[in-house]
Amino acid sequence: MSKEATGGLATAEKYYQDYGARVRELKRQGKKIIGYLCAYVPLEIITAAGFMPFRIKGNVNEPITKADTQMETIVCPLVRSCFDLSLKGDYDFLNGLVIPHACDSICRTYDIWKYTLGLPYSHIINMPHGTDDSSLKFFKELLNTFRKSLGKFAGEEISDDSLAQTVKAYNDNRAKVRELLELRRLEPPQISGTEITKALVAAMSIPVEESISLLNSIIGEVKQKTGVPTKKSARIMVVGAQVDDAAFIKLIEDTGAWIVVDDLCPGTREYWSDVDVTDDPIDGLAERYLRKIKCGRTYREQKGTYAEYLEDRFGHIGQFVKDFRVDGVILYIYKYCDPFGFEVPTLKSYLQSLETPALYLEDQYSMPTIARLRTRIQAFLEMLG
Amino acid sequence: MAEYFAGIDIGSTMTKVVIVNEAVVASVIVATGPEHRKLANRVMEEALAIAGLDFDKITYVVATGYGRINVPFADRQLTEISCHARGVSSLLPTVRTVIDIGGQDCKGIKLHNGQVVDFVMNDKCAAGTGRFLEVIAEGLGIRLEEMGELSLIAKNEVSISSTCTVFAEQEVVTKLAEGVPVANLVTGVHKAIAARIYGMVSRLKIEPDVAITGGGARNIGLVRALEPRLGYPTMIPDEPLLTGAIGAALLGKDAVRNASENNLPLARIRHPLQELTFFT
Amino acid sequence: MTEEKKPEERKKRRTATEAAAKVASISRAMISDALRAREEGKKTAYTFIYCCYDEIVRTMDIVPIWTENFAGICGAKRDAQRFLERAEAQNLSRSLCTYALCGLGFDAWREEIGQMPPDAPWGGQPKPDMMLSSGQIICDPRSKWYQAAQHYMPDVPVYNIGLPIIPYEADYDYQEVAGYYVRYIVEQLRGLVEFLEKHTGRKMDWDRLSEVVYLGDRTWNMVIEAYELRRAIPCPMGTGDAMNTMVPLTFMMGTQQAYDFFKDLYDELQRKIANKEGVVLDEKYRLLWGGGLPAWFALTDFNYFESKGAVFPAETTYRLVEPIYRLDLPKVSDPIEHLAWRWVKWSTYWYDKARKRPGASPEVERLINYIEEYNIDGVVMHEAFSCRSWHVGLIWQLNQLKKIYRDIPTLILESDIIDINSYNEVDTRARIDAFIDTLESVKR
Amino acid sequence: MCPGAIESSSNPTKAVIGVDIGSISSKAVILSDAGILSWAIVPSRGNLRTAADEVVSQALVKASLSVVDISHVVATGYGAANASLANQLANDISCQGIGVSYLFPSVRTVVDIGGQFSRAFRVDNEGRTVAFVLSEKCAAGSGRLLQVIARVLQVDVQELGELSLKSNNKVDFTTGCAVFNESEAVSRIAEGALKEDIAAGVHRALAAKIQSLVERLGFEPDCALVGGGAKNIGLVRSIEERLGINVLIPHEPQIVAALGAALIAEEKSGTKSTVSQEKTKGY
Repeated sequence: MSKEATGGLATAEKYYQDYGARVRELKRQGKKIIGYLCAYVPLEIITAAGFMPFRIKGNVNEPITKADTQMETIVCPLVRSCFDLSLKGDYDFLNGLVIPHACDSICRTYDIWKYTLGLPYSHIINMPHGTDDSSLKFFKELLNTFRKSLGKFAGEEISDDSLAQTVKAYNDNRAKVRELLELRRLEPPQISGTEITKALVAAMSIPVEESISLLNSIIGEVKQKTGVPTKKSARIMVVGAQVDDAAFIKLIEDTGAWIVVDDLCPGTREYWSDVDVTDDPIDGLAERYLRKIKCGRTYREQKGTYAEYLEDRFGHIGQFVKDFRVDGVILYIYKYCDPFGFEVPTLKSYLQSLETPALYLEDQYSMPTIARLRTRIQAFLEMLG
Repeated sequence: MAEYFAGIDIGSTMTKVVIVNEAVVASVIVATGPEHRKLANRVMEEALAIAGLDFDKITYVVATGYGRINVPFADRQLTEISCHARGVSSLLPTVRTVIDIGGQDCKGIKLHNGQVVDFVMNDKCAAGTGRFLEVIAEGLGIRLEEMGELSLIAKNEVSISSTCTVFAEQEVVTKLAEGVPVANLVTGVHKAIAARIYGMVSRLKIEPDVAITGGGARNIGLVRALEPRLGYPTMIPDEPLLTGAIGAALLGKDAVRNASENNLPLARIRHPLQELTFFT
Repeated sequence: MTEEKKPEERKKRRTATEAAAKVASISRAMISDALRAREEGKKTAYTFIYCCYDEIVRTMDIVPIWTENFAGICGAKRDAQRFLERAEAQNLSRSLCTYALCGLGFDAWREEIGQMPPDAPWGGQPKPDMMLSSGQIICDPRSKWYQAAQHYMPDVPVYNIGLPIIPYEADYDYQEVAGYYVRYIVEQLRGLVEFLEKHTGRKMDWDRLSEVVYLGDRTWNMVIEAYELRRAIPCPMGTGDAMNTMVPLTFMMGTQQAYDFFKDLYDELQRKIANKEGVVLDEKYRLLWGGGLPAWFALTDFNYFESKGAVFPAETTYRLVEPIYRLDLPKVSDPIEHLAWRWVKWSTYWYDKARKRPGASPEVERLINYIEEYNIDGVVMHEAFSCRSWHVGLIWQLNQLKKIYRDIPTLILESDIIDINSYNEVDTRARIDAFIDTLESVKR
Repeated sequence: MCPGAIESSSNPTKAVIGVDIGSISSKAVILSDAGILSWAIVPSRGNLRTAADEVVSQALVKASLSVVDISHVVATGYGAANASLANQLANDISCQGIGVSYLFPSVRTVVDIGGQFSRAFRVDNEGRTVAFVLSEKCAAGSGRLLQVIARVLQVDVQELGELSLKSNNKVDFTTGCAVFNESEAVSRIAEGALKEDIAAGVHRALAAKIQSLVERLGFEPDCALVGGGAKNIGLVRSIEERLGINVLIPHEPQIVAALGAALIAEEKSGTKSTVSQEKTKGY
C-alpha cells in the first residue's frame, strides 16, 4: 500500500483528517462495515464474522445541527456529535451498528440511531454493570447471543478458530499500541499526545492488521527522529471518557506541556489489557471486557476496606502517575456524563492523597468551549511552576 | 536609577495598565473595544505619558487577561489567575481566598503564602459573571453603577429563579411589569448571582481572609449578598479593577530579579511599541 | 434558594381524589419511620424505586430510605437549591442527575457537621446502615449515586444488584434470551438476600417472603384495576393525582397499606364515576402524560391544565406495574424466581404488540394503546434536563407516533425534576396556552 | 402601507385594536372595515404597562381616532395582562397564525423569531394553529442572540443583516449560551476576524436552530417568517438557504400578532372586515 511510502505519522494524519477514507475503499471492494460506539464492543467477534468494525467518532469543529431534530440536547455532546455526523452522511457506508451498554447517553438513544439510520443490522450488547461471577456468566451468554446474531447476518456461524485468530490479532495490536505509548515515559517524551491521539484514531478506522503495520512504521519513524531538545515542560496526564479529537490534547500541548500518559479512550484504558487465550474464546473475551477494562461505567464490587476499594478503582491511575512521573492530572469530563461525573470528588481526593495536583474541567465537546479552557490550563501549568 | 515594570490586563470589558517601580507610578483604565491591538498600544502610551517615561525605560512588560495574546510589545503573557494572585498578595498579604468577578468570567483563587494552590473558573454559562448584571441592568433600564446602591434600599428581596442570563432578564422584566420595585428586583438579582458565584467558589475550601477583585467588587450590593454566604467579611483593594495589572507588573519584576539573582537568561520577546493595524 | 432564607412553600395543588390528598401524610410518615428506625433498633437502607427488591427488603424488616423520594420532597418544597449547591461545591457537575446531586449534597453536609443540616425538609434523611443500588440499562445514577455517597460514608456498605432489561431487538426475539436473564436476576437477588442477612444478622423467612410477594402481586392488580377506571368520561382522576398515588405504588409495594390504599382508590373512583364526578366540571380535552418525570416544584401546572378544561386520564410515568394475570408468568414456587420473572415479563410487556406494528417501538406502541383506550386528544411530555434515563428519546417517540399512527397534537415542556432554576412559569404557561389553542383548532 | 390612502376613505364607523405586549417591544394595530388603519411599535423598556398605553395612543394618533371610536380591544403577547383597556386576552401563537394567514392565505408553516424565543407552527387554511414547536429554553435560538452580537460588533441590530451579506468566510458558532456566543465573538474580533464574517456566522448558527425547529414541526409550504428576526435579511437568506425554499415576509413582520389580535377583536365586535386579501397584500 501507498502509505508505507508516506511514513506512519503522515498516514495517521491522513486517516485522521479524512476519517473513514480506508473504510470507503474497503466498502467499494465489497467489505461490509459494522459501525460501533465505545470501547466495550468486542471487535474480535465482528472481525471474526468477516466484517470491518468501524468506530463512530465525533468532530468538535462541526456544529451540531441535524441531530437536534431527533435527539434531546441533554445527551452527552460527544454522542450528539457522532449522531449528527451520521445524519449528515459522514458514515453513510455503514451496514450495521453495534452499541454496548456503556452509558445512558449511548443506550437511551439506541432507538433513535436504529430507526433514523435504518441500517440492515443493529444490536445492543446489554453488558451488566457488575463484575461478580454471576455477572460474568450472564455477560458470556450475551456475547454468545451476539455471536449467533452476527453470524446469522454474515450468513455463516463464527467459528472458534476464526475467533482465536482475531483474538491474537487484536492482542498484537494492543501490544503495538502499548509499545507506542511507552515512548512517552522518556524525558522528553519521544512522541506528542497530539500525534498519539491521531495515530490511535487512525488505527480505529482501518483493519487490525493494517493498524499493526501503521503503528510499526510510526514507532520506527519516531525512534529515528533525532529528538530536537525541547525545553523541560510539565508532564501531564489526561483522564476522561472518549477523547477522539486531538483539539483538546493539542490545546494543552500548545500551552507548553507534555502529555505523557492518559486514562482515555482511545488510550491506555482501551489498550492496556489483553484477552486471555481460552478454550472457549468467549471466556477470555468476557473476562477482559467486563473485568479488565477499568471505566466509570462498570460497577466494581467492594472487597475489603474502602481504601482498598479506591485502589481497585483508581490504582491504575496512581500507577501511571508514578511510572510516567506525572506532574499534574487534568480531569476532562463532558457535560451530562453521569458515569464519569459522579467520580470526580472521589477521584480528586484520591489524587490529592498522592499529592498530585488535579484540574477538573467540564466541556461540551465543541471547539469554542474547548478554546475557553485555555486560560484554565495555562493557569494550572503556571501553578505547577 | 529606578527600574520600571508595566502590567497590562486586557479584560473582556475593561483594559487596565499600570507602571510600577517601588510603587504604582501610573495607571490607566479604559473600556475594551473590539480592536485589542490598537487599544493595547494606545493605553500603554497613555500610561507612559502619565508617568512621563519613554517605552524603553520599561524593563519588562507582562500582559494578562482575556486579550493578553494581542499585546505584541509584551515580554511575557501570564494568566489572570497568577496575576490576580500576585496582585492581591502584595496589596492584601493576609488574603487566602480571592474571588475575581470579571465581565465575562468569574474566578476563585486559593493562596498559600502568595502561591496559587488551587483555582476555579466558571465554565458553563455567564450566570456568575458581571455580564449577568449588565444584561439585567439593561432590562431594568438602569445604569450598572446604580445597581449596588439601589439594592441597599430594597424593602424585601425577590428571588430570581432562572439561571440563564437571558431568561433571568426576561423574568426580571416581567416582575417589573407586575409592579415589583426595581430595588427589590436588583437585590434578588444580587442574591441569584451571589448564589452562582458561591456555588463555584465553594469548590475551593474557602479560608479567610477573603478578597473580592474585578468590576464586581465595586458593586456594594453584590458584595453584601456574597458575604453571608461566604461566612466571612471581605476585603476589597482600593482599585479592584487594577489588581490583575498590578500583579502582572510585579510578576515581571519578580522574573527580572529572579533572573539577575540566579543569573539566568531572561526571556524578553520585546517588540517595539508601534501603532499596529487591526489585521497585523 | 439562599441558605439563610426559609424555603418558599409552594402553593398547594388541588387534588381530585381523597386518596391523593392522603399521600402527603403517608409520605411524611415514611420519613419519620426512617428517622425513628435507629432508636427502634431497626436497620435502614438507602433504596431506589423500580429495583425488584421491595418485597425482599420488607420481609427482612429493613426500613427503606427512598432517596429519590427525599430529593423529590426537597424539590416539591422548593428547598433543593441549597443541597444542589453543596453538591456543586463538591465538584459534582450541575448537569448530572439532580436527584443524586440533591441527595449527595445533603449527605455531604450532614456528614460534615455530624447532624442534620438546618431546617432539613421533614426532619431530613438519616445516615443508613447500607445502600442498595442497582445496575440497569435505563439509569446510570442508580449504580453511581451510592458509590459516590460512600465518599462521605465510607463505612456504609453498598450492594449493587444487576437488573438487566431485555432490549427490544430486530435480530432476535426476547423470548430466546429470557431464560438466562431470569437466571442472572435470580442469582443477583439471592446475592442481595445473603448481603442483607449478613448486615442485619437475621435470616430470611422464605415463607413470609412468599406471602409478601403474593401481597405485592395483588397490589399490582389492584393498582391497574383502579387506574383503568380513569377511562371513564368525565375522567375521575388525573395525572396530577397519580403523581401522589405513585408514593404507595413505588415506595410501599409489599405492604398491606399499599394494597388498602389502592382498594380505597378503586372504591372512590367507582363512586365518582357513578355520580359523573370529573376532575374538571366541563371536560374539553383528554391528555396523555406520555413521558418524563414531573417537575416536582410545579405540580400546580396540572391545575393550570385543568383550569383550561384539560384532564390527564393516563400517564406512562410511574405506571410501573401490570396486572399479574396479563403477564402470563410461569408457575414457580420459589418467590425469588417469581420476582425475576415478574421483572422480565413486565419490562417486555409491550414487545409482542410492538412487533405487529411496523415502525413501532414498545414505548410508541404503549402511547398508541393508551391514546385509544383512554380516548386521548393530545400528548404532553416533560423533558427534565438532568435525567437522561426517562427523558431521552421523547422527541423521537413523538415523531414516530405521528409517522406511524396519526398527527396528534403534542407538547414537550422543559425544566427539571427538582432544579427550579430550570423552570420558567411564564414560559411554561404560554406553551400550555398555545397547546390548548392547538387542541381546540384540531378538534373543530 | 400608506396611511394616507386609508385616511382619505372618510373616518370609519367602528374600529378595533389588537395589542401585542412583548418583552422587548410592544405593538398595536387598529383595524376597521376599511382594513388596517394604523399601527405602532414602541420598545417595552421594562415597564410593560406604560408601553401598552404608549403603543395604543400612538396607534390612535396615527389613525386620528380616540378611545371612544374603539369597539373592542384584544391583547396578546407575554405582557398582555398589562394592556389596561383590553376587553379580552388571546394567546400570541394563535394571533400570529390568524395574522399571517390574513396576509398570506397560502401559508401553512410560520416561523416566528422573537426577542426571547423562536418557534415554528403550522396553521390550517383559516389560520388556526394545528401544531407548534418552540425553541429550546436557550436564548441561542432567539433573536436575542442577534442583539447580543450586534452590540459586540458595535453595529445596529438592523444593520447586521446587510453586513453579513458581505461575508465570504463565515465564522463558526457552536456554543449554546447567547452570552457565551457573545464572548466568543469578542475573542474572534480580538483575533482579527471580520465583523461581517462574525455576523454571517451568527446568522448561520441561528438558521441551523430554526431549521431543526421546522424539521421537528414537519414542514408544509408556503412558509412565512415573522417577528423581529424576519427583518434581518442576512438571517432570512441563510434560513432560505438551509430550508431550500423562499419564505414570505410581511412588510412589517413585527406587528403580525397584533394584527391577529385585532382580527379576533373584529370578529368579537361583529364588524367583520370586508377588505379583500388583494388590498391587504399591498400593505
